[in-house]
Amino acid sequence: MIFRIFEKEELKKLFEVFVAHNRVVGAVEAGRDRDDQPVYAFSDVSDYNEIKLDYSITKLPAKRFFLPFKEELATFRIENDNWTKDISYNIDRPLILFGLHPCDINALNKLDKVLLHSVYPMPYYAAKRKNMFIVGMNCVPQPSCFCRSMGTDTALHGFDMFITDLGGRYFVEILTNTAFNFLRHIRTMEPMEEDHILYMKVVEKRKKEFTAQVDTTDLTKILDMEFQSDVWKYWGDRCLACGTCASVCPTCYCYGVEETVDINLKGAKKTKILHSCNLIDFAEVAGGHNFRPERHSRLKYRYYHKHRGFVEAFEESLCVGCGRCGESCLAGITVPEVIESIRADGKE
Amino acid sequence: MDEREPGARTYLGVPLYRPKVAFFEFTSCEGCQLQVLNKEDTLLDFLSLVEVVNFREAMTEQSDDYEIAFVEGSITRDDDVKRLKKIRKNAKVLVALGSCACFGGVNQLKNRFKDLNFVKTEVYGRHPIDSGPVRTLEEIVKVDLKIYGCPVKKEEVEKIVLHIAIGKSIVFPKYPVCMECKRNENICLFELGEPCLGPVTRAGCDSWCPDNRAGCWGCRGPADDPNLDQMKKIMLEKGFSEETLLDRLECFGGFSSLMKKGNVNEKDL
Amino acid sequence: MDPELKFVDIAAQPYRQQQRRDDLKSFEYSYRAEITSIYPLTEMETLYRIQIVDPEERNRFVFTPGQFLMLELPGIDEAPFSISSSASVRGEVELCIRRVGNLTNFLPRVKRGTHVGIRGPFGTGFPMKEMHGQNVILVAGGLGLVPLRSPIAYVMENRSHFNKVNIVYGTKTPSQLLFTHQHEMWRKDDIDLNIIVQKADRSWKGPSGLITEPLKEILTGKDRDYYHNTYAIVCGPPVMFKFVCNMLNEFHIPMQKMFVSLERRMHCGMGKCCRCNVGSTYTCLKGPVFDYWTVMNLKEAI
Amino acid sequence: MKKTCNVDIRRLSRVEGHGNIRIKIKNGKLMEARWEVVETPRFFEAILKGKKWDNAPWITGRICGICSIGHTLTSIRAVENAFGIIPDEQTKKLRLILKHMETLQSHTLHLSFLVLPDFMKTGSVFPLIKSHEDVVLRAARIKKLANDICDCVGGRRMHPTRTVVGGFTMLPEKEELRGFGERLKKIVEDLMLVAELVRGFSLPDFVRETEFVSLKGDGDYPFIGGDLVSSDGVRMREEDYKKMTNEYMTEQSTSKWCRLSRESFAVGALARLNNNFEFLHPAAREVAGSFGLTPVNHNPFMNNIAQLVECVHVVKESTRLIDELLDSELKDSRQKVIARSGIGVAAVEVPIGILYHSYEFDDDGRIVKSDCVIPTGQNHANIQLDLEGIAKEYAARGKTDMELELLAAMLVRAYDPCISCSVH
Ligand SMILES: Cc1cc2nc3c(=O)[nH]c(=O)nc-3n(C[C@H](O)[C@H](O)[C@H](O)COP(=O)(O)OP(=O)(O)OC[C@H]3O[C@@H](n4cnc5c(N)ncnc54)[C@H](O)[C@@H]3O)c2cc1C
Ligand code: SF4
Ligand code: SF4
Ligand code: SF4
Repeated sequence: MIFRIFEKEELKKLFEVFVAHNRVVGAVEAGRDRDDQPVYAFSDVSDYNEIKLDYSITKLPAKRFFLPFKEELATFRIENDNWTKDISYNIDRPLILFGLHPCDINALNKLDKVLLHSVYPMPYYAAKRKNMFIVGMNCVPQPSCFCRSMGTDTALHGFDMFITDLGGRYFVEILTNTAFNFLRHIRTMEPMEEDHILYMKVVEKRKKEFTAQVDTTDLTKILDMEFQSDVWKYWGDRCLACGTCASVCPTCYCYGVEETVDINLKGAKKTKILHSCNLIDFAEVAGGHNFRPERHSRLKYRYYHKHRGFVEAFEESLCVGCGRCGESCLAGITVPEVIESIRADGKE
Repeated sequence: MDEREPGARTYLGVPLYRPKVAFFEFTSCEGCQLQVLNKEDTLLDFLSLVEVVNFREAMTEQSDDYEIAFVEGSITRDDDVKRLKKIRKNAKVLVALGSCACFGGVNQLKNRFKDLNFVKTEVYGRHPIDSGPVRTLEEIVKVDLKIYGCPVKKEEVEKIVLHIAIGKSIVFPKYPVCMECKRNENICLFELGEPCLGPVTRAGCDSWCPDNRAGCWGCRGPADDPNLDQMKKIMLEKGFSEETLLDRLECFGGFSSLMKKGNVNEKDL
Repeated sequence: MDPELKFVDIAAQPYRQQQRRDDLKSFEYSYRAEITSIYPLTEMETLYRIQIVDPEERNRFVFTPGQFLMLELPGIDEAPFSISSSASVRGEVELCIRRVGNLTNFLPRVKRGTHVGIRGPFGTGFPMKEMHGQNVILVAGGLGLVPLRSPIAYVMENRSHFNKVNIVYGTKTPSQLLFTHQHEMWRKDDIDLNIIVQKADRSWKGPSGLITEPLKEILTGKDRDYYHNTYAIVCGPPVMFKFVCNMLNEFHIPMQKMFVSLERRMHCGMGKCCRCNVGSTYTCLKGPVFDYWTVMNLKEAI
Repeated sequence: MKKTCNVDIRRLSRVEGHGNIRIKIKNGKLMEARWEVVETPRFFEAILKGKKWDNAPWITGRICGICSIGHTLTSIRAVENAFGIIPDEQTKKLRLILKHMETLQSHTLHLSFLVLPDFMKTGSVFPLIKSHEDVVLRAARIKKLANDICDCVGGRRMHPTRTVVGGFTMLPEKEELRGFGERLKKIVEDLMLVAELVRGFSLPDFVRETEFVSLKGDGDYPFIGGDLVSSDGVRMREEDYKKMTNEYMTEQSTSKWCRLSRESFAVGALARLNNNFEFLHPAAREVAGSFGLTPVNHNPFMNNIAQLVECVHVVKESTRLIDELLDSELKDSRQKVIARSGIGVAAVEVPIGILYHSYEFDDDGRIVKSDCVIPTGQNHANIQLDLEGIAKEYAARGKTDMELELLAAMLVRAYDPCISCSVH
């Protein structure tokens, strides 16, 4: 891996190089909450001052840039009772994601496994992914982050460059040739021995700041053993079945498809709409049979898919421990608590 | 539904059904009817799908020969009952248009008083006035289809009419507004310190109110299997009173089957 | 040193028709196909013959019995259906579809000659080759006969490769029986066909009762050799295949030799939409055909 | 000459709400002329009882689907007046734009979709879609612009969502405003074409002297709050609205009626114009001039023209307001609401005329007493007297049933009555 060091003010220059020729997305302040704390969101940015480099965490992941909540899979032209199908992958220019935290980079890596590297790659995702340049950036752990337990607190790949704030200057890991070329537009230096030491210190310090934890030892088996556990019912009683957890999750990708006819009857659309396994009709089939009619069975399924099924298929869990779902859940259902309760029930 | 007029428009070779439709209103603000005229971009396409034979708010001609009756408003008087039954007899399909027709709408708020005479005297003094408790269409006749909302969303009305024309089934979202709200990338109102009924209200409005940073008042009624107990806990936890929750739950009448009726004595006010 | 990123246009890449699975563009690629015949079977079910329009594509379309495809009518809906015809006929399939919802109610209204889109074939099939030299019992309940029609066709076409072949077929009422016009043909091919209905009406001359009754008759009194060398294919509603498989199990037919086809909600057929997951297994990828051992190990399968 | 006439219109069409017209003429003598309101009451004043203040705008907006923005803004103003909240300039401007666009939307709906068929000799606008496509599309274009702006500023064209006590929950983007500014400039041309079309119609020349009540502008054409005036010289403060309306019950109507100096008075576009002509935008005044409309005009049919004039006025004014907003920095200025006991009154000019809401609150901000006086309610007595007048006049001239029926319907329609509103 190639490392470089650059001074604080160079970052602005780098940003300006990016923005002058490309579409850039970064974390901005979307509003303020009731306690006057900023609420962050990923959004198109053109002005360096708009970007919040020290953002805690965004409410929503950068999902809409790689898995839009609603996306047209195909459009049809209807003429003389016949049809022609047009397909567009809904992207026409590359995108720079500026300042993605390790959890969100890892989320993309996990999604890649299903959507890019499995038997049937999904072109709508691939088209966006192949046109994505990622500038990673280190974060300050939040009380709700349990990424360390999920092994996603650092990103090893899946970015073009990754920037760590060393106080006065930035330390950058360079993974791609494109990134290397970009960095030629600003002044960078070879890191010295003391930079490496400083880097290690920063990493060490950050490591200690993680507070939330999840014990994932043997989790797949415990989940299987506790399939009938009443603990699920406890959580099911609280769940609103509103789908918020899946919507804010950077790794949730389930969807439904809706076909619509244009009101002038001259066209039709096939639209993919992200769904959530907590919603009541997730497993409902024609005729009204519902394979998971109760809230708790759906909530349980979500944990099964993420922490058991995905592990079985890809040897890692489909959760990066970003804590977004727990933070956004109005009923206060958080991953660490659910998993802890299942584990505790098993011990009884 | 039968197919008519050979040579009429078709979709993928299947003839379109162009129903004769009529609009009627009872006790309401007539806003839902107006919504039907309110989407100018697609109005002409929309009108080409149906044959409007009765629309008092917009046309003078009247006819009893219609197949689909869109009925707005709630029922409060005996002559309303008679008129509604006649409409039911004439129509093949009776559609309840808007929350007043589906749930009683804001009108049914008067039902929360135990003594309805109090309501009359409050407004008209001793002047006699003919008015009973507010009832939904369904309490009087069979309703084939309900279009929720106060006001109804024109896109939804269009979709329903289009589906009738083509012969596609009509389905409403079963999940709550939060799902659409998140899709629209809003900051949750609870986060902003405002109450919201989104977690228990049926989606389909595309989170109309939260999109505008206004909390949901539940105008579309409950989602399938709403978790009201948890909703109450959340409201209290976030510092809102039970009264605030009640205000919203009872506002449009959609949740009334889940709550007890006639809960207010005028003396307590 | 160009600071402008190059746009990678997947859509402009050529479509590599040979390797569908490696080709990004195959995801939403549908074959344009024509409904060449519409044949009502019962009040609820209709048989559609569907032929891929392009001769070259027709040639390329191959499937194994048990697989399904996604059928789409633009603007109406797209849904999964089992292929219900012989796998040796290329580029033409028969689908037997029951009217239950949006698409399935619209389909009977279209005319012959209407074009539809088909994607697939998807999913696992029945391992017909493995069954060579063995006995086969095919058990169908209700609409379960639809996916069985393709293995039946295989058995008939390769009758010499199989020993004893039994079909046990049951429906609720006689009027629901499917493919009645073919029953005699199957029998003529030395296939033992048992039909049973739950509720007989006046016209019904055959037996009535549960499907497990004729099955038990078939299984009783056979030797060990028979049980060990018998494959079973079971399709029908979950309750039915649970009872049937339990019975087969009692007679020591190995669980790995029993095959069932599961049905779940599906939107992609490619292991993406997650709607078909059982526990956390994709029915569309690992299934719909599973051996019974796997089903036993799936949470929430039955 | 026919001297006996019988007009019996049940549920008059192309108006909001339910009203009947009955005229009987025997041997040239008027026996009966009645304007009956049969709308079912909804008891909003009772519904509000015991409800917290934040319910009021949300619920009372539902009094009327056509002027829901007007009701919401009036309700908000009444609450703010009671709690001593004074909106800042930005809020005022945004509310005014919203108000203007509701006026444009409502007037256009009335003129082009409800009134126009009378002059085109059709029963509705639907056949005109084929025969006069350009006319219908033009009206749709104007209405769409007004509605789009309402969607953006108020959150929704009907039953607005962004408007709350204390300000707005959300502000429009400058980019959006800029776009609307452009579209408003262009729409003037469409309005002029509508004016040209209307100039080709001959309005019935019926005149009956009456009193006109409206807000009085303080340098500008008034819409939200201010003093109340009448063309007979009465002037009063907003809080004293009851002395201006003097509601009373009558047996022929489920709506209350009003009077001031005479037996009846009129509110609405013509009343506003009669009382505030000098404050109209010059372009609007010019249009008025081209119809010979100057104050004080006593032909009720001229209300249609006054509406057209107002359309031009609100478009011009909104353009100016948008320009001003674009020159300033848009900032979130929603004020915190602290409830207190007291009475708040608000008078707002909605499309149909002057609208009053008044609420009395207890210490917790719960409504103890509320009162809404609807413009159409104020017009009912005037409509009745006009109807009598017109019947008498035409009885003498010997019109046919059909002619009189049409004329009577057109008269009522000219008031653009919002009947269900009046029986809220
Ligand atoms: C592998 C497989 C094979 C099948 N084979 C057949 C067959 O041969 N014949 C037959 O009649 N039916 C078959 N079905 C069931 C068939 O898919 C449904 O009847 C059909 O989806 C109903 O679609 P609809 O639009 O009419 O119903 P709606 O209820 O309107 O369905 C809307 C959407 O929901 C989904 N959906 C609803 N029900 C099901 C379901 N049971 N399975 C999967 N998706 C569903 C579909 O994506 C559909 O587009 C099969 C299902 C699966 C999974
Ligand atoms: S499940 Fe929750 S914690 Fe895990 S990745 Fe998704 S949102 Fe983050
Ligand atoms: S604002 Fe309302 S609808 Fe949106 S997420 Fe929050 S509670 Fe749900
Ligand atoms: S957000 Fe709630 S109140 Fe608003 S339109 Fe939707 S359902 Fe109705």
